[in-house]
Amino acid sequence: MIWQFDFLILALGVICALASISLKDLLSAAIVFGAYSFLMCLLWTEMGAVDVAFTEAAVGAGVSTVFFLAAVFHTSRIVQPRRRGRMLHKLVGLAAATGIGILLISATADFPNWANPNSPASTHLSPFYITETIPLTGVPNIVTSVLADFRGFDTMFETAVIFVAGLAVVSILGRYGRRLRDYEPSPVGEDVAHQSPIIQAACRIFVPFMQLFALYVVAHGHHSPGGGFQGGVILGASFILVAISYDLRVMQRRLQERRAMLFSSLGVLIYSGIGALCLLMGANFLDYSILHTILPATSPIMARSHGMLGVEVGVALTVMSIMVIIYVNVASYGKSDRGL
Amino acid sequence: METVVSIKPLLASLVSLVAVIPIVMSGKRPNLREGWTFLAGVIKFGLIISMLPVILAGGTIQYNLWQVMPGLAIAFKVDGMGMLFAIVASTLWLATSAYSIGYMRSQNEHSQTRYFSFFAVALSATIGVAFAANLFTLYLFYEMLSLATYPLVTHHQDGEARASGRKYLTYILGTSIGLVLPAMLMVFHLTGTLDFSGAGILAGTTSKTVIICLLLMFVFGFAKAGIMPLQGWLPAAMVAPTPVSALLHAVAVVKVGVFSIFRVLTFIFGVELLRTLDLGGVLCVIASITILVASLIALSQDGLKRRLAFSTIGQLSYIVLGVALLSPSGLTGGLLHIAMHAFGKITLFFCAGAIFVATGKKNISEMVGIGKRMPVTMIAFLIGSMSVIGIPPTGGFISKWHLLLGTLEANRIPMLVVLLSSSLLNAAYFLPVFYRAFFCTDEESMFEAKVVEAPIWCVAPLVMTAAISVGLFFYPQPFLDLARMAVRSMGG
Amino acid sequence: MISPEQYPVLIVVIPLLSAFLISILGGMDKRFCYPATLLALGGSLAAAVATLCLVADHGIIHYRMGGWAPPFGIEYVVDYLNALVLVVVVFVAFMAAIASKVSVEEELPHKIPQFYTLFVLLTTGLLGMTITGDAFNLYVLMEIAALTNYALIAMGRKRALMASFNYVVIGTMGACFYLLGVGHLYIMTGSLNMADILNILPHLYGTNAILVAAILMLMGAWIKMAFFPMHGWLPNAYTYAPSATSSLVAPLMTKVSVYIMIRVMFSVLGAVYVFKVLPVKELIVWLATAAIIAGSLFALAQKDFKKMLTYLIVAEVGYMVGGVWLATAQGITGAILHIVNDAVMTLCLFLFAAIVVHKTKGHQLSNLQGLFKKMPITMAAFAVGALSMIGVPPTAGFFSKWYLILGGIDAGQWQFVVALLFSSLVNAVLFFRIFEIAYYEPESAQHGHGESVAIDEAPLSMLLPLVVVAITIILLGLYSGEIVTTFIQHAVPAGI
Amino acid sequence: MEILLAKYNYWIYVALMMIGIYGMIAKTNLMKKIIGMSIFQTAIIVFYVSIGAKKGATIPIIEHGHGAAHAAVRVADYVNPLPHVLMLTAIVVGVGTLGVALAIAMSIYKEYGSLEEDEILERLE
Repeated sequence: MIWQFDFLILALGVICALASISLKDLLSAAIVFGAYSFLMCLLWTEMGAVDVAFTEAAVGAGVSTVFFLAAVFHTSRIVQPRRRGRMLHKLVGLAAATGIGILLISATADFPNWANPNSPASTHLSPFYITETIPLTGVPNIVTSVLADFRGFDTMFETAVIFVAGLAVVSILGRYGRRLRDYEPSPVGEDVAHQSPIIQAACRIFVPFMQLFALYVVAHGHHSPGGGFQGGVILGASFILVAISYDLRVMQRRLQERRAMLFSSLGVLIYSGIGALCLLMGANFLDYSILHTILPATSPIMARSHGMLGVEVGVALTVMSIMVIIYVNVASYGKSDRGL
Repeated sequence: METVVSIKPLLASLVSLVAVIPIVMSGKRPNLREGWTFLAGVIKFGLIISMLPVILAGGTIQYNLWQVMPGLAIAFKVDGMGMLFAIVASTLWLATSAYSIGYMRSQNEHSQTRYFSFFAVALSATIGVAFAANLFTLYLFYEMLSLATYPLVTHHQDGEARASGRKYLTYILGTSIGLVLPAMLMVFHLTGTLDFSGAGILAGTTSKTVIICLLLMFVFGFAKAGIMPLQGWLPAAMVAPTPVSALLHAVAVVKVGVFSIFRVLTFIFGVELLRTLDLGGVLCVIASITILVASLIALSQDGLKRRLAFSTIGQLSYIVLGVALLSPSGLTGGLLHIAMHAFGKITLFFCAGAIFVATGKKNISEMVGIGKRMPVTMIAFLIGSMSVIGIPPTGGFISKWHLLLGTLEANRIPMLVVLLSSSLLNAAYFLPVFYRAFFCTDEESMFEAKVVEAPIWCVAPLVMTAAISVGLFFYPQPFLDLARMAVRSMGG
Repeated sequence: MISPEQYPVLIVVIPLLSAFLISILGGMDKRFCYPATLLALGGSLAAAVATLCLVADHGIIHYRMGGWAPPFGIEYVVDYLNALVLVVVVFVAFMAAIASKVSVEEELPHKIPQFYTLFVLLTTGLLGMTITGDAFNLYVLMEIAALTNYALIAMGRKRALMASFNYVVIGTMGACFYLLGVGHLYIMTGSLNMADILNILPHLYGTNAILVAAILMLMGAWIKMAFFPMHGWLPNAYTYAPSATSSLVAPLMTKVSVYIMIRVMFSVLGAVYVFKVLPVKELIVWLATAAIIAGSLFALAQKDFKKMLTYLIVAEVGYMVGGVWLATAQGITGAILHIVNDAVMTLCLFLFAAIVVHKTKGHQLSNLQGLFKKMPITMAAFAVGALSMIGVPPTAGFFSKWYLILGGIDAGQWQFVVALLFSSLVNAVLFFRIFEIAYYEPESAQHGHGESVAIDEAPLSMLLPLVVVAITIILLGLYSGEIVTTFIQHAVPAGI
Repeated sequence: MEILLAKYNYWIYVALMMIGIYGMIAKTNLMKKIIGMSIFQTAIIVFYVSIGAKKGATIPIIEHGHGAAHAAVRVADYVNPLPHVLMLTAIVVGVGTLGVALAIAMSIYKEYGSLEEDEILERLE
C-alpha cells in the first residue's frame, strides 16, 4: 500500500466525481462517471479488496456506464439550466452536504487509524473467518466463503435485489402483455449491415472468450477473485456486446427476454432452493453441511464447498439474465426491438 | 349492602342493539319492524324492572363484561341512581316508539328502517351510560350515543339538517374528545382506576388547582348537558323529526349529559371532596347563569320546539345545581328532576309534534285558538308545562321542592332566588301558549272550532306521559326511594 | 418433517421461494398468480402465528442461518416485539393480497405476474427486516423492500412516476444513511450482530463516532418512515400508486420503519444510550408533536381522499415516534401498540379507498357521495376504521392513544398530549366530513328521495378482507390488555 | 502529517459523499440526481473498504489453500474480508437502484418530454 498512489487515485476520483456532477453534457458526464468507477476499482484493488474491485470493474465501470449511455441516448443529452429558484436550490444542497460532511468528519476523530491491524474491525470478527475458512468450509477465498456461506443469507437476498431490479425495470418500462410470439425477433435484415464490420468481427471473436472466462470466474471463485456476481455480469456483458455491435434482435435470438426472465427466477430459485433443501433435510436454512448425505462421496466440509458452488451458479444465472433484461429494456425503451 | 352478580344489566343494554338485526331484516314490512321495536322495548323494560327489587332492598347488581387492560374494564353496576335513570329512559322509549309510528307514518318519512335502527342503538347506549360501573364504560356508551344520534338528527338529509348535524357533532364530539378524554386520562394517571365509588376516588391525590381544572373539563366536556356556553347544538338539533327531539333532546341525550356530570361529580370527585375544597360555589354560578339566561332566551322564541329546547337547557342546569348544592335534599332533588323533567318535557314535545302532524304549524304565534281544535293535546300541554314550572299536582313540584329545601340546607339563599325567579320565567313562557290556545275570541282563532286531533298513535303516548306526570305527584315513592338511596351511597 | 425450531425462517422463506415460483408460473399463465400469492402469504401467516405462540410460551427464539453461531453468522431473533410485528405484517399483506384481485386486473391488466412477484417480495423484505438480528442483513432487506416498493408505485404511471422517482432518491438516501451508521458501528466495534454490538457498545458511549452512528441510523429510519419534516416523498407516492399497491405499502412501510427505529434504539444502541446519554429526547418529542400537527393540518386541506389519508399517515408516524421518545413505559407501550393498531387501521382505510377507486374510478372526496346507501356494509366497515383513527372506544385506536397520552402525562410532555388530542379532533372533523359526504346523496339524485337507490356492494374479494379487518380492529381493541401483558410489556426495556 | 496519513481515506470518502448529496439535492436534472446517487453509494463503499484495510496484509485468499497446514494461516497476513463481502452486496444494490431509477426517469421522459424537475412539475399542474 503506497499512500502517495492511493492519494493520487482518491484525488482523481474526487475530480471525476465533481466533473460528472457539473458537466452539462450528460453523455460526457456518464463517461466521466465510468472513469470515476474505474478509479474506485483501482483504489480497492490497491487496498486488497480484489473481489470488490472486480465487481466494480464489471458492474460500475462496465454495465452501469452502458445503462447510462443507453438512457441518455433515449432521453435528452443536454442539461437545461434551471429557470427559477436556482440559488436557493443550490444553497439547500450545499447546506445539507456541508452539514452531513461536518457530522461525518467529526466522527472520524474517534476512528482507529487507517489500516491499523489492531482496530476492532480487524480483531473482532474477521480473524475467525480468516483462520476458519479452510477448516470449516475448505474454500481458500475468504470472501467467497463469507459471501456464500457464513453470510450466505445476505447474499441470497442480494441476488433477490438484482432479480427485483430486473423485474422492476420490466414492469416500469416494458411494453406490457407481450406473448412469446411477440418476442420472435424478425430476421436479421439490412439494418444490421450499417454497423461497422470491423466491430462485428471483433465481437464475433471476443464473445466466446468472454463467456468462457465468465464461466471460469464462476467456477474458480473458490480459489481466486470472482464468483457468481462477477461471472454473471461478464456473461451478461457478452450478450450486451452482441446487442451493441449487431442489433438487439440478433442478441434476442440467442437469449430471448422472456427466457432471460425465466432464467433469472430460476437462478434465485436455485439459491433459495438449496437453502430450503437443507431445511427439509433437517438442518438449518442454508446449512450446506447436511448435503453430504445426498452428494456422492463428500464430507460435511466439502459439502459446504459444493453447496457454495451451487449457489454461485444460481447467482450467476440471475445476474446474467437481469443484466441482459435491464439492458434490453433501457436500450430499446422497453420495446426490445432495435436497440441503440 | 349485598352485591348480586348478574348479566341482566348487560342484557338490558344490549337488547335494543340486538333488535337492530331483525329491524333491518324486516325493513320491507313496517308492521313487523315496529313489532320488533316494541318487543325489544318491552323486554328491556321488563329486565330493568326485574332488577328493581334488589336495588330497592339496598343491593347493587354488578357484571364485569370484559377487562380490556389492567384498571380498564367494560363493566356494569346497577345502583339507585342508574336505576332511576334507566326506568325513565326505558319507559319513555316505549312511549316514544308508539309516538314515532304515528308521527313517521303520518309524515310519510323516508328511510324509516334506518330511523328505527339507530333509535334502538341510541337506547342501548343510554342504558349503558345508566348502568356503567366506571368512567371508561360510561365514556364508551356516551360516544356510542353521540354517533348513533347523528343519523337521527340529520334524518331529513337536506341542507339544514346537514348544517345542524355538523354543529351537533362539533359540539358533542369536540368536547368529549377535547375535554372529557384528557380529563379521564388525567384521573387514571392520578388514581390508577376509573371505577365509580360513592366516596369519590380523587380525594387526596392532587392539588386543588388540578381538581378545579378537571372539574371544569368534565362539566363542560359533557356538552350533552347543554351548560352554557356549550348549549348551541341543542336548538340546532331541533331540525330532527319530533319524536327524536322528544326522546333524545328532552330525555336521552341531554339527560345522559347531566347524568354523566352527576355521576362524575359524585362518584369520581365525591361530595366530600367538593365540600372540603368548597367547589359548590363555582358550580352554582355556572348552573345559575345557564338557568337564567336560557329561560330569558326561551321567552323570545316563537318556534314552539325552539322554545322547548331553551327551556330544556335551563332545566338541565337545575340538575347540575342539585349537585352543586352538595346537600342531601339538593342531590335528591337533582336526581328526581331527571325523572320529573323527563316526563313533563316529553309530553310537551309530543304535543308540539302532534300539533305539527295535525295542523302543520310550528310557531306559537300561529297557534291562537288551537285548544278548541285539539283539546286533549293542549290539556296535556298544560300538564306538561305545570310539571316543568313546578306547580302541583305534578311531579315537577316534588323535585323542585327538594331543590329548594337543598338551597336552604346548604344555606345558599341566592340560589333559592334563582330557582324561584326561574320558575316565574318558566311560567311566563309556557302559560301564554296555553292561554292563547284556549282563551281567545272566535275572530282571533286561527282554527275552525272542530275537534281534529292527531292520529291515535300520537295522542295516546302524550296522554300517557301527562298522566304519569300527574301520577308522580301522588306516588313519587319509587323514584324518591331510589334517589334517596343514591344520595346515601354518596355519603351525602 | 419440519420441527418447530424452523418456524421463524419459514415466515420469510415461504414467500421468498413462492415469489420466484409466481414469476415462473405467472409467465406461463397469469391465472396462477393470485392463488399462488394467497397460498404463499397464507403459509407465511401460519408460520408467523405459530412463531408467535412459541414466543408467548417459551420466550425469545434465536435461529442461526446456515448453522453458524452469531456473531459470525446471521441470526434471526424473534422476541416479544417482532413476533407481534411479524404477524401484523403478514396479516396485512394477506388481506391486501386477497383484496388486490379486482383492482390489479383493472388497473394493471398486463403486469399481473410482475405485480404479484413484487408484491410477495415486498412482503418478504418487510418480514426479513422485522425478524433479523443482524444490522447489515437489515440493510439488504431494506433495499429489497425499497426496490419493490419503487416499482410497485411506478406502476401507477403518470404522476406516480415522478413521485416514485423522488422516492427512489430520498429512499436511497435513507438506506445509505442507515448503511453508513452501520459502518460507523462496525468500525468502532468490529461487529454486525445487533446483540453483540449492544454488548460492546457501553464502553464507547462517550465517543463522537457512536453519536454520529446513532444520528445516521435514526435519520435513515426517519426518512424511510416519512417523519416530519422528511415526509415530502410520501403523500404523492402513496396517492398515485395503484390501489393494490397502496393498500399494502401504506399500512406497512412506515410501521416497519418505526419498528426499525425501535430496534435500533433498544437492540443496537441500547435504551440507556438513547435516553440517558443522547440529550435529544425532548427535541424529538417536539418534532413528533410538529409532525402530528402538521400532518393533521395538511390532511384537512386535501380534497383528494387518498391524499388525505397519506397525510394522516404522516401524523400517525408522529404518534409512534413521539411515544417511543417519551421514554416512559406507558409511552413505549403505546407506540408499539400503535404500530399494530395503526397498521390494521390504515389497511382498513386503504382497502376502502381501493373499493372507492374500483366503483367510482376516482379518489376525490366527491367520489364518496351517497355511498352509505349504495354500499352499506363497506361503509360500516370503513366507519369502524375511521372511528379507530379518531380514537373512539372500543376500537383499537382508542387504546393505543390511551397509552400514548398516559405516557405523555407521565413524562410531563404536555405539548405531545395536546397534539394527540388535537389530532383526534382533526380526525373527527375529517372523517365526519367524509361520513357527511357519503351520507348525503349526490346533487342530481337528491330528488329521488326514497329507498330507490339500489344496493351496489363491492365484489366479495374486496369486501371480505375489509370486513375482516374491521372486525380485527374491534378485537384488537378488546384484547389490547392481553396484547400488552403477553408481549409488549416484555418488549419495553427495563429500567427507564 | 501523521493524522493526515492516518485518516485521509476517511476524509476523502466524506468529500465524495458531499458531492453525491449535493448532486442528489441541488441538481434538478434527473440523470444528474441519479449520478449523484451513485457517487453517494460508491463513497460508502470507499468507507467500508477502508475499514477492511490492514497494513502489511495481502488479499483475502488463503495461499496454497489445499494441503497447507492450517496452523500456518496468520490473521495478520490477510486483510479483513468482511467489509468486502458487505460491499459486494452494496455494489449490487447500487446497480439495482440505478437500473430502476433509469427506468423511471425514462418513463418520465416519455410522459412529460423532459428530464428537468422544474419543467416536469410545471407540466404536472
